[in-house]
Amino acid sequence: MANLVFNITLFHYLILALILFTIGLLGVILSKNIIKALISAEFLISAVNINFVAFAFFVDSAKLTGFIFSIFTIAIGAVELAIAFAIFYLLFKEKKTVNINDYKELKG
Amino acid sequence: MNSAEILTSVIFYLCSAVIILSALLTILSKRIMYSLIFAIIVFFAVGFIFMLLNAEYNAIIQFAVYGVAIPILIAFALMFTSYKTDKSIYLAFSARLILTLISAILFVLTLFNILLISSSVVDWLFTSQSSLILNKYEMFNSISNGLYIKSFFALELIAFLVFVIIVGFSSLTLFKGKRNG
Amino acid sequence: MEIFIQNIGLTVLFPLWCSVLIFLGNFLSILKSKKIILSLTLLSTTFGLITSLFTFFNAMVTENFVLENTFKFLSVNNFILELGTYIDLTSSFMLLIIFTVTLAVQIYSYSYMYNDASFSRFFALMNFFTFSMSALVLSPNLFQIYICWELVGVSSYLLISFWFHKNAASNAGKKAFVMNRIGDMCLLAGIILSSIIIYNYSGQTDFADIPFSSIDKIAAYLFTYTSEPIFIIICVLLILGSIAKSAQFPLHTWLPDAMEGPTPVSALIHSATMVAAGVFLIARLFPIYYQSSFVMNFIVIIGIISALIGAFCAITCRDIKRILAYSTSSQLGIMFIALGSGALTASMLYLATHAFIKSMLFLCAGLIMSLYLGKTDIDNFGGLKKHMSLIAYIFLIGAFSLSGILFSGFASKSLVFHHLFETHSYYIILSLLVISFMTAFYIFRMYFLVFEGNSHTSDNKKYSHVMVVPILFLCVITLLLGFFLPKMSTLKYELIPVTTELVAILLAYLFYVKFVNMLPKLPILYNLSYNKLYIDNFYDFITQKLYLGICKTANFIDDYIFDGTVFVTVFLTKLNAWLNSKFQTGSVQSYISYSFAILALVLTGFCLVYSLVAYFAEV
Amino acid sequence: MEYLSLNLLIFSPLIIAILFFLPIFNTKEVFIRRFTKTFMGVHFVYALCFWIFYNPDVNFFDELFLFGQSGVQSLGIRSAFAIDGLSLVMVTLTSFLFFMSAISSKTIIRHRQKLYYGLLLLLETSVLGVFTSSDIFIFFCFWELELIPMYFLISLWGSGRAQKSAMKFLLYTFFGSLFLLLGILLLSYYSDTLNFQMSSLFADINVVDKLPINIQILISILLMIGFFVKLPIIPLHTWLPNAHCDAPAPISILLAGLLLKMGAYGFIRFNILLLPDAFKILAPFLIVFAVINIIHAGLCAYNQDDIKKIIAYSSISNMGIVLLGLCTNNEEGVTGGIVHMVSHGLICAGLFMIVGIIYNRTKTRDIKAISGLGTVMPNLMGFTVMFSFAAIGVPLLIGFVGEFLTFWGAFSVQYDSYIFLPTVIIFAIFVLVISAAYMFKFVHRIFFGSIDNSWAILKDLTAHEFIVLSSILSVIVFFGINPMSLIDVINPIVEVIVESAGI
Repeated sequence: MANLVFNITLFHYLILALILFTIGLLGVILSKNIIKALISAEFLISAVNINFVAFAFFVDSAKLTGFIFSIFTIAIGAVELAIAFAIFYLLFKEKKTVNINDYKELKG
Repeated sequence: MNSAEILTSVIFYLCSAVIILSALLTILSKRIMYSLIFAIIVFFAVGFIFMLLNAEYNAIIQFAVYGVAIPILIAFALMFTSYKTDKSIYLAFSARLILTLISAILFVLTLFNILLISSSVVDWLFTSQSSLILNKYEMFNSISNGLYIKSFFALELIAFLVFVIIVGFSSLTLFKGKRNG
Repeated sequence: MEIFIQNIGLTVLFPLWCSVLIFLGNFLSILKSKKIILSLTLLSTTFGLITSLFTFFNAMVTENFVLENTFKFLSVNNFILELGTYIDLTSSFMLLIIFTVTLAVQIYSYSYMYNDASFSRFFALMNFFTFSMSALVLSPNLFQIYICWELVGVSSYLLISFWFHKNAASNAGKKAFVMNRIGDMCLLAGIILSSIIIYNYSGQTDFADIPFSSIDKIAAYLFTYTSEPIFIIICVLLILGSIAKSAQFPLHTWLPDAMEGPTPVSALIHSATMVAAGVFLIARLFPIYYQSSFVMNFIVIIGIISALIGAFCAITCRDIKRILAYSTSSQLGIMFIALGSGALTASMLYLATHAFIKSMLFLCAGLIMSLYLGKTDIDNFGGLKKHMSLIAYIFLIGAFSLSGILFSGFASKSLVFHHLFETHSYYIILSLLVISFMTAFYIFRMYFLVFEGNSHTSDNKKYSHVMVVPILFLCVITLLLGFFLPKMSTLKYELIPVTTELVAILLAYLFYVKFVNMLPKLPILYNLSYNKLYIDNFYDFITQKLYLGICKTANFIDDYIFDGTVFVTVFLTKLNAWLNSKFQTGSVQSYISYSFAILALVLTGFCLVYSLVAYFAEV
Repeated sequence: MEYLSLNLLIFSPLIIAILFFLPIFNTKEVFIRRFTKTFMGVHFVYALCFWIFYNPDVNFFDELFLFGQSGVQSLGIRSAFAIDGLSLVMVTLTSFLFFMSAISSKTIIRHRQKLYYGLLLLLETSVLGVFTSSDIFIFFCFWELELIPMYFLISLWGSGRAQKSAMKFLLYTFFGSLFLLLGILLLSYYSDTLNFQMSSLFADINVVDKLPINIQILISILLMIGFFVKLPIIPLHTWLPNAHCDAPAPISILLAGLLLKMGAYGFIRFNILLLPDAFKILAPFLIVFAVINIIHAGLCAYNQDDIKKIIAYSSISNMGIVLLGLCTNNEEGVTGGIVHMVSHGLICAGLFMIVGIIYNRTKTRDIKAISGLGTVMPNLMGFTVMFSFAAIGVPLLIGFVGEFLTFWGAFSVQYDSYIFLPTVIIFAIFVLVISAAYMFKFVHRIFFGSIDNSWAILKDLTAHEFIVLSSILSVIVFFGINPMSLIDVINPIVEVIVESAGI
C-alpha cells in the first residue's frame, strides 16, 4: 500500500480526472447562473485533457498522439466558450436575467 | 523510493488537492466573481499537472488559453451582465439536487470499480511514473514536428474553424434583435 | 284419363304459375279485374281436382299403384337430391281432399274478399299455398317434404298477417312462423341425421334423400344399424316437425292466434290442409315409427294431451273462430292417437271427414261474421236461427258429425273406436271418451249460444247466396261420405261413445238454453281454461323476457368485452402520451440530470452483472 | 377463352379511375354518373363472358410482368393473374355488386360525385385483384390497396360518426394485415422466393409439404388472424357494426357483399390449400369458433336498435356458417360453404340496399321510431319480405342451398379425436330460429303494424332502386331454383380442397 501512495501511477491521474469531471458535471446541472454553468463546462474539458495527457505519457509516450490531441481539445474548448457567450449575450439582451430557469421556451 | 519519486508524488498530491478544492469552491461560491477566480486557479493547477507529466508544450498552451484568454472572455461577459449577486446552488430545484448527487456518487463508484477491474486486465495501469522519464529536448521537438508535419492538415482545419467562429459570432452580437422583449 | 295421371306435375305447377301471373299482373297493374283472377284460380284448382279424382280412382283400382318421376335438383358428386312427384294411395287421397276443400273455399272467398283492397294479393297467395301443399303431398322424398314444409309455413305466415296494418294480425303471423320454424328446425335436424346414417354407413348412396318408394328398406336399416337412443332421437325430431305443423301440444298456441287471418284462410289452411300435413308426414314415415313402441306411445301421449288441452280451452272460449281452432287442434290430437295406436287407415279417414266438417263450420262462422261486420265475440250473436235457418241447420249437421253421433263423423270415429277396442288399449279409449264428451259439449254450446236463445239484433241483413253454395257443397260431402267408409265396427263398440256424446249434448242444452245463466263457474277450472292454461303467457315469458335477456347479455358481452379491449388499448396509449408530456419541463438542466441519472444506472447495472458473472464463473 | 384478356378485366376500372382523378371534365356530374353506370354494366357483361367460356380443366392464366420479362428474379416478384372455379364466381359477384351499387348510388350520393365514382372504380380494381392474383406479393398489395378507397368512401359520405368508425375500420384491418404480412413473409422465407407462386395451387400441387409441421401451424395461425379480421370472427368483429351503420348504402353493399368474402377467399387459398396439414389440426377448433360466431352474432342481432346493425350482425352470423362449411372435411360441407358465401353476398347486398332506402327516406335508423311503412311503400315491403325469406333460408331461394349443404356437411364431420364436436355442431342448427327471430322483428317493426302520420308522405321505390332490387332478387331466385349451375363451377376447387385438407 505504501508504494501506491508515493508512487504516482496512471491510476491516480485517472481518479483525479474523474473527480474533476464529476464536479464540473454537478456545476453544470445545479448552478443557477448560466456563466457558472459554462465555467463548470470548462472543467469537463480540462478533466478530459488530463486523461489524454496521462494516457499519452503512460501508454504510448513514443507517438505523442495524446499530447497533440489535447492541444486540439484546448483550442476547441476556447472556441466553444466563445460561441456559448455569443448566444448567451443574445439571450441576455432578450431577458435581462442570468437565472438559467427563466429560459424555458425550448419545450416539446 | 528515491527522492525524485517522493518529490513528484508530493507535487501531484498538492496539485490535485488544489484542483479539487477550488473546483468545489467555484460551483459552491455565492458570488460569480469568486467562482471565476477559483476557476482560474483550477486551470493553472491543471497546467502544473501537465508539467508533471512532462507535457510542457500542453502546459504552456493550457496556461495561455485557459489561464488567460478564457478568464478575460468570462470577465467581459460578467461586465455586460449586471452580475447581481445570485443565490448559490442551494436554491436549486431540490429533487434534481438529490437525483444528481445520488447519480454522481453512483457514477464515481462505478468508474472507480471499472478502473479496478480493468487493472486486472491491463498491465500498464500501475507502472509508476518515475520509471518513465522522457528526454525533454526530444519531447519538445517531436511534439512540434508531430504538430506541424503529421497532423498539419488537422491544425489548419482547426485554425480556420476557430477564425470563422470567432468572426461570425462576434458579428452576431452586433445584430440588433428585431423585436426586443 | 292417362294423360291426367302422366302430367300430374302440371297440376302442381299450374297454381304456382297462376300466383306468379297474378302477382306480376297486380304489380304491373294490367290484371286488375277480379273476374279474371277468380277464373284463373278456379281453372287451376278444377284441373287439379279432376286429375286427383282420376289418380285416386286409379289408385283404388290397381293394387299398390305407384308412379314416380323426379329430376335432379342438387348433386355434389354422388350425393344427389331429387325433386318431382310420387303418387300412391295416401298421396292421391290427400290430394283429393286438398283440391275439393280448396275449390269450395276459393269460390266462397271470391265474395268474402270481394270488396277488400288487396284482393289480387289474396288470391295470389292462395294459389301459392295450393302449389306448396300439393307439392308437399306429392313429394317423392323427405328432402322435398322439407322444402314444401317451409313453403307452406311461409304461405300460411303471409296469409295470417294478410291484413298487416293490424298489429294483432302481424304479431299472430310472426308467432305462427317462428313456431313453425322451430318445427322445421327439428325436422331438418331429423332429416339430416337420418340421411347421413343412410348415406355414409349404409352404402346405398342413392337413398341419400330418403325416397318413400323404398321407405321400408330405409326403416329396417335405420332400426337395425343405429343404437336405440339415436333412433328415438331421430324419430322424435321428425315427429316434432309434424307436431309444430299440426299444432299439437308443445307448439299449439299459434293456431288460435292464427284466426286473425281472413276466414277463408282459416277454413282452408288452419282446418283442413296445412294442419293435416303433420298427420300426412307421420303416415308417410309410419314404417319407421312402427318399429319402436316407445315412439308410438310418444305419439299417443302427445295426441291425448293436445286433444284434452284443445277441448278444455274450447269450452270457455268466447270467440267463435277460436273455439273452432281449439277444436281443430283437439281433433288432430285424436288423429295422432289413432296413428299412435297403429290405426293408419282409420286416422287418414278421420282426417278426411274432419277436413270437410271443420271447413264447413269455418265457412258458416265466416258467413255469420260477415253479417256482423267481422265481430267474432260470441256475446253479440244469439237466436240467429230465425234469420238464417238454413245456416243453422247446416251448422247443426256439422255439429252432430263433428261430435261423432251422425253422418261421416260418426263413421270415422267408430272406425277409430273399433281399432282401439280391438287392440284392448282401454286407457286410450277412456281418454278418447272424455275428449269426445268435451267436443260434443263445446260444439253444441257454440250452437245454442249462436243460434238459439233470444236474438239480440233485429235487423235481418241478407247474405249473398254465392257464399252459401260452397257450404252446401261441403255439407253434402259430410252427409254422403259416411256411407263410403268401410263399415267394420260392431254395435257394442259404437254404443258407448254415442251415449257419452248424447249426455254431453243434453248438458249443453240444459245450461245454455233452459237455465241460461245457471252455469256455475267452477273457481279454478274456469279461469284455468279461460286463459288457456297460461301456456300462452308462459311462451310470451320465454320470448319477451328469457330470450331478450339472453340477447341482452350477448350484446353486453359484445359491447363491453370485445369492444372493451379496443377501448382499453386506446386508453393506454392516451395515458402513455400524457405521462411523457409531464417530463417536458423545458429546463435544460433537468434534461441533463435525467440523462446523467440513467447513465449512472446503466453503469451500475453493468458493473453488478459483470461482477456477479465473474463471481459465479470463478465458483 | 384465349382472346378474353384477364388484365383488361382487372385494370380497366383503374384506368377509368385515373381518368376521373384528372381535372378534366369535372363540371358534368351527370355525365360521370351515367358513364360509370354504363362502364360497370359493360364490365359485368365482360365478366359474364368469362363465366360462359369457362371450362374447368384449363385455368385461365395471364401473365403481366410488372418489372420486365424476367421479373425481378432476385426479389422474385412477378405479377400473375389466374382464374379458377372459385375466383371466377367471386369475380362475377364483384362486378355484379359494383354494377348494382353504381346504379343505386344515384339517389344517395349527392355531393362530390366525381371523387366518389373514382374511388369506387379504384375499389373495384383492388377487389378484383385480390380475387384473381396468383402471386402472394400481389395478393397482399391488392389486399392493402382496397383499404384506401374504402376509408375515404366511408368517412366522406358516411352518416353519423363516419370518421370515427372509418378510422376504427382502418386500424382494425391494419392490425389484421400486420399478422398477414408476417405470415406471408415467413411463408416466402421458407419457400425461398418472394413470388411464391399461388398459381401452383391452381395447378393443385401443394409446394409446402416440406415445411415442418410446427412452422406450418405458426404461419397458418398468423394468416388466420389476418383473415379472421376481414371475415369477422368473434373476437375481431367489432369493427363491422360501426363501419356498416355509418357507411352510405351503396358502400355497405360492397362492404358486406365483397370485403367479407375476401377474408373467406384468402382463408381458402392460404390456410386450406397452401398449408393443408396445419389446417387438418386446426379445423376442429375453427368449427367451435364458427358455431360460437353463428349463435353469438344471431343473439346480438336480435337486440339491436339500429336497423343497419341488425343486418351487420346477421352478416357476421352468416359468415360463421361459411366458416363452418369450409372447415368440414367433406365435399357437401365445403360446397355449402362456398355457395353460402355467394348467397350471403347477394342477400346482404339486397338487405343493405333496402335499409339504405329506408334511411334515405326516414332519415332515422332507430327501429323504434319507424313503424308501419308497409301501407305507404308496398313494393319495398314486398322486396324486404322476399329478401328476409332468402336470408332465413327458405327453400327455392339461394339461402337455403348454402345452409342445407353446410349443415349436412357439418353434421357428418368425423374428427375422431374430438368426440365433443357433434354436440357443438348441434347448436348450429338453432340459427334457423334465431335468424327467423331477428329478421322478422326487423320486418314487422318497420313495415307491419299501423303507420303514424309523420311517415305518411313517404314515396315508394324509384326506378333505380327497383332495378337494383329486382335484379338481385332474380339472381337469388335463379340460383335458388337451379343451384347446379353454381355448383358445377365450384366443383373442381372443392375436389382440390377436400383432397388436400381431407383426413
